[in-house]
Amino acid sequence: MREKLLYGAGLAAFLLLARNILVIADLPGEAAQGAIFKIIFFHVPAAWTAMVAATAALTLSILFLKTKDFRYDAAAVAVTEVGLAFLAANLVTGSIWGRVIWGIWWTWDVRLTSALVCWLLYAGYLMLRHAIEEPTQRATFAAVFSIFAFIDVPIVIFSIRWFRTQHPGPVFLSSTGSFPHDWTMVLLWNWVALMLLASILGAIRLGQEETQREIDYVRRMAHAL
Amino acid sequence: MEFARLVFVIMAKDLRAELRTKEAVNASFAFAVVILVLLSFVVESNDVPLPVLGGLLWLVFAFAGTLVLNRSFAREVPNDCLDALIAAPISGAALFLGKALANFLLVLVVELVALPVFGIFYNVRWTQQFWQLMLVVVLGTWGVTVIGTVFSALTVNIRLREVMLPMLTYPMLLPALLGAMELTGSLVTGAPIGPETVTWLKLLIGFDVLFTAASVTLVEFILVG
Amino acid sequence: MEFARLVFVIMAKDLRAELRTKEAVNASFAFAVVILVLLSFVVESNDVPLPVLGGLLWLVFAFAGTLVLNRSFAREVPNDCLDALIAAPISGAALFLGKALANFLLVLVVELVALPVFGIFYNVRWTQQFWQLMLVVVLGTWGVTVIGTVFSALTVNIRLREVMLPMLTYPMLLPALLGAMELTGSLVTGAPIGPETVTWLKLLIGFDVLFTAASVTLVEFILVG
Amino acid sequence: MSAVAVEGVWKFYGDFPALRDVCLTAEQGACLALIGRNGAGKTTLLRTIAGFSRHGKGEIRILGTSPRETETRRHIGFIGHGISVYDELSALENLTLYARLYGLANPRKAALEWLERTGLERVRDGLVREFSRGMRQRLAVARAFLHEPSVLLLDEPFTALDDRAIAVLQGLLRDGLAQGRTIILSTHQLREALELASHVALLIRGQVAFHGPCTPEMVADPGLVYARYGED
Amino acid sequence: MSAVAVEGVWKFYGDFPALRDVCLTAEQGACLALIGRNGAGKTTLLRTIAGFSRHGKGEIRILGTSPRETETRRHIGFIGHGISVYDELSALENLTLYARLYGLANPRKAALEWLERTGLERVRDGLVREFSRGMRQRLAVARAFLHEPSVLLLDEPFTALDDRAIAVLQGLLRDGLAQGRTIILSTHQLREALELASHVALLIRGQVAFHGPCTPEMVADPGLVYARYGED
Ligand code: HEM
Ligand SMILES: Nc1ncnc2c1ncn2[C@@H]1O[C@H](COP(=O)(O)OP(=O)(O)OP(=O)(O)O)[C@@H](O)[C@H]1O
Ligand SMILES: Nc1ncnc2c1ncn2[C@@H]1O[C@H](COP(=O)(O)OP(=O)(O)OP(=O)(O)O)[C@@H](O)[C@H]1O
Ligand SMILES: [Mg+2]
Ligand SMILES: [Mg+2]
Repeated sequence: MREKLLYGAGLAAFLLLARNILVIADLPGEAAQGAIFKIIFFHVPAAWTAMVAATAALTLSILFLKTKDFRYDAAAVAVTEVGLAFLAANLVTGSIWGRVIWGIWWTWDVRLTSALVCWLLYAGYLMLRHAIEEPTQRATFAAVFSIFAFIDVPIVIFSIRWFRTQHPGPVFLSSTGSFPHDWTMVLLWNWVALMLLASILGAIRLGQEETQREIDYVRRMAHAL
Repeated sequence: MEFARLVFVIMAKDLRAELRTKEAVNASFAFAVVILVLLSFVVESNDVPLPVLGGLLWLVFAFAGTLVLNRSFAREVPNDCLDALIAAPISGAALFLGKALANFLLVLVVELVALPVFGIFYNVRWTQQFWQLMLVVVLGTWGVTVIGTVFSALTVNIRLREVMLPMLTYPMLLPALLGAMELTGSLVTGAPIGPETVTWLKLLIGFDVLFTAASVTLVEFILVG
Repeated sequence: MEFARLVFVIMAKDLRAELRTKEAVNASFAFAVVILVLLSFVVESNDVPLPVLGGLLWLVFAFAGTLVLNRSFAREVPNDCLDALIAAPISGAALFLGKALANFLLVLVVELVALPVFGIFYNVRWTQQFWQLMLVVVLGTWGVTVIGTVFSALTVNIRLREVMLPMLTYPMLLPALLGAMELTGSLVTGAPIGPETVTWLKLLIGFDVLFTAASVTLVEFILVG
Repeated sequence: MSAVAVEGVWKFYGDFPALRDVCLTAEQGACLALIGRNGAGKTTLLRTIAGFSRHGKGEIRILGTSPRETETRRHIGFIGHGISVYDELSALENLTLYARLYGLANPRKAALEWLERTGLERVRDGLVREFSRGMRQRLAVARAFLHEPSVLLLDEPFTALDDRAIAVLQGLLRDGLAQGRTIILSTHQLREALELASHVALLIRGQVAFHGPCTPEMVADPGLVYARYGED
Repeated sequence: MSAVAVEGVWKFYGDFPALRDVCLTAEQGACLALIGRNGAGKTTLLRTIAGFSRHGKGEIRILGTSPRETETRRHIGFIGHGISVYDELSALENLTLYARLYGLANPRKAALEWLERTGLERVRDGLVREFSRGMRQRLAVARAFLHEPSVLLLDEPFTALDDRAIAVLQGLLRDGLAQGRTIILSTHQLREALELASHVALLIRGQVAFHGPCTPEMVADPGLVYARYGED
């Protein structure tokens, strides 16, 4: 059942993504920036997906601490890893875009820095997990760390509203936004596709984590007997 | 009452052990001076903008401070002292607050001695907005202390403590440091906190409140799970 | 021959203990990135002169490097392992060189991975004088390593190791760092080492030779008196 | 209600089962000697009972409650392989600190009394850093007894003690038993332990191989338990 | 020429005289049991003999030379309170490392042999971090014997060992003596030590109160030395 669901979702994501890419390729280039502008259709949804993943990680971590149920822990790892990948996609696309538009790969403004720091924090989460052997301790410490790490997410989101940055200001969901409506729809659809993709990746990772736990259990019992 | 008493007992113990030889504070201060000198090579020219110097100051505070903070729980390791603390009828929150307060005082002392030295080395008239600066120093230091202490607890028993700790701590500290840097940068120019900088102050206060609350709640999980 | 063999045995031991988990190098590398981010607050503006960036790079190397170096002799403390090393029929010089070489390799790896990251984040085209830069990196790193290792030995048994070590090490390192900073600063502009900068190269080489000789001679006194 | 009850406890280090389905009880006023070869799991068991280390399955109750309850902790005294005193504080400061943590009415008085009882009054102001190994162990004993715990968990408490200190510790334990305290101690110095023990438990590779009263013949020949219930 | 000769050695910690004019000798093939109460100075003396800690006045000769000569060090085996093995390496790696440091011809073979002799072959690839206290002590014993030293300085070597390991260690020491090695060991487990000892030295507050051959009556009643030459 779960397998079938995964395959179905995978197919849907693939089709949606293919359609979106065709639509995006068809759009005319933006007036000032030309074709490179189209990177926004991946840059922004990737960031949003990562933020959603971070929020999910926070929720799952709190749930783990409340219930001590290891399934939440496994889900938190899966979600964090996927979110990290999408945040990396955001960083890379942003860098490429910046290279073309600004002429530099990187600049230290609040948006870019906070996004990088966010990535570092969640990478730290994974390293912390690797450094702890005892499963209960690993899950607990990682959950606590994840809760702390979430502080950076609102800063990433609001940095362009709070502070003057070199990074473009808000263009969606704000009164000053100047994004054509149909383009917004394309972007939203692409977000749906990426979210779907993220969910599938997350489900696969979760499956792996759970299988790993079962294997561990069986191996332990084998040792004990 | 009982809670406050226990916090005080823990704080007194840490302060006593640390001040048994005043060298700890001396050395941390000397280290601050050394970093000041090192950084002076990077920002060589005499006409560095004042706001940048504010940033410099907090970099020094962060490096010198974490030196003190790292030892906070590490001190409990050699004779398995942490066992005895965990075995004692004292809540994780009291233990944490006691240690955090002791650290706060130590770091503050180092900073207050380093401030005039900084003023002399970099020709900064830092006394112009004395009380507002003190406010920022206290808020920033408390932020650094809370994070440093809680992460010291988090990493005390894991492999690779020495590397993991700074790697996890500094990114987490960035929002607080950033706020403190911006505020200090503008305060040393003589301008009081105004509508432009008050966002940073809010950020700083928010950071302190949020993380103190989170730490006090979560430290119990870290210490005994 | 026998001497070289013993040096190798010690080096292999330290490398093995350090690399037992690959995370050690990962974490040091992540720490290097974190410092890059931290320092970006100091040199905020985009138009920092290139020579200053060279200085910045060495600051990162110094901070990340000492993290590795601190552990060098500290690793011998927990089970009184230093006793057994001192008791073994191995000269202080061999012990020192073995440890220094292991440290050198570890620090070098971290640096070489951090270099490209530095290039991207600070928009530095560091490959222009690749081989000369490598020469400077190797010379500078060896200087940092020798001093770091010998001071790690010196402070291993005193109280307050963590604070004393950086406080003593950094000032001692200043000449080497200064030389490496100046050289790197001019190399990243694309200019090869010329009559103007060759003095710094001489300083660096002199520093390395002098301190290596001094350390090898004196380390016997430090370890056993 | 048993003072200490361990029911079906498992503890894994990675894949390695350090404790396998351990069931033990100690009634109030009993002294249980926990014996077993190197690596049998004595330390693991004592740390698990004290609540320092999380176990997998199973349940542990001390005085009817979980060992992690603050109120329960007040009644537990523990000596581990580490000695849990601060090198940078003096003997007196260490004990006063712990007396305060346990909320004793007169911390300094209690501390001085226990320094005296463990023969450390001469060095009460010496820093622990300067103590010999046996002096440290004596201090650890004082620390564990300080708050008059009703359950004592002692991991090799005789280590590093000289003949006189062993006699003192045995005296303390005997007094404690007389006052109704419960003691679980692990040791390889069987002779010293079995003289005190009312019960014996033998651990073999994480399993309880024997658990029963300590008989006079065991006291007479300490090797007997191993010989009879061990595997060789 | 005595294998170990200590002549008029003084050692101060600050103002405190931990060793006062200590004179001791141990001939080749002798086993000297160093006894004394907690804080008497046994550890200090052994560390001084091994050359770890600088003494004030006096002279120490091992096999006729200073303990700090590289050649002499090759012939000394030492077990201290710490165990001197690396937590992050496995048992086998630890021993191989030391075998290499001592320049043994076949390091791995020697390491395996000693793991076997100390009953650790089962856990030879386990990291020391995961060892129980007694397993660590066994490893320390293996490390000290590995290079077949002709002088063994052992500070409480029986600590944390179970009955079987104690028997093994006693066997090793007995074999060593038969092969002409010299042994100085300190311990509070007098029974185990005196069975082996050819000589006994009693330290009281840093001074040698008694130094002489170990008589059968001492073996029969281990407390005798304290009772006869001690101060109480
Ligand atoms: C590595 C560099 C960059 C990073 C890390 C980065 C990061 C982000 C993130 C995290 C978001 C989504 C946050 C949100 O909308 O709430 C975002 C949105 C956006 N980015 Fe970037 N970005 C980078 C470079 C660029 C560049 C070079 C451009 C264009 C010149 C750009 C244009 C945009 C735009 C237009 C948005 C949507 C803003 C909105 O309406 O919210 N970004 N970026
Ligand atoms: N680092 C030090 N600083 C100051 N005094 C010390 C130091 N180390 C030991 N001492 C003192 O020297 C004396 C002898 O100590 P030592 O460790 O040699 O005793 P010991 O005979 O080994 O005792 P034990 O049987 O308890 O191990 C003790 O009184 C101790 O307090
Ligand atoms: N941190 C750890 N990681 C992995 N295995 C461990 C760890 N600690 C202990 N073990 C293993 O668990 C088993 C039990 O260890 P434990 O320390 O409880 O033994 P013990 O009975 O106290 O032995 P001893 O008498 O030597 O002190 C041993 O086989 C040991 O190797
Ligand atoms: Mg044990
Ligand atoms: Mg001793």
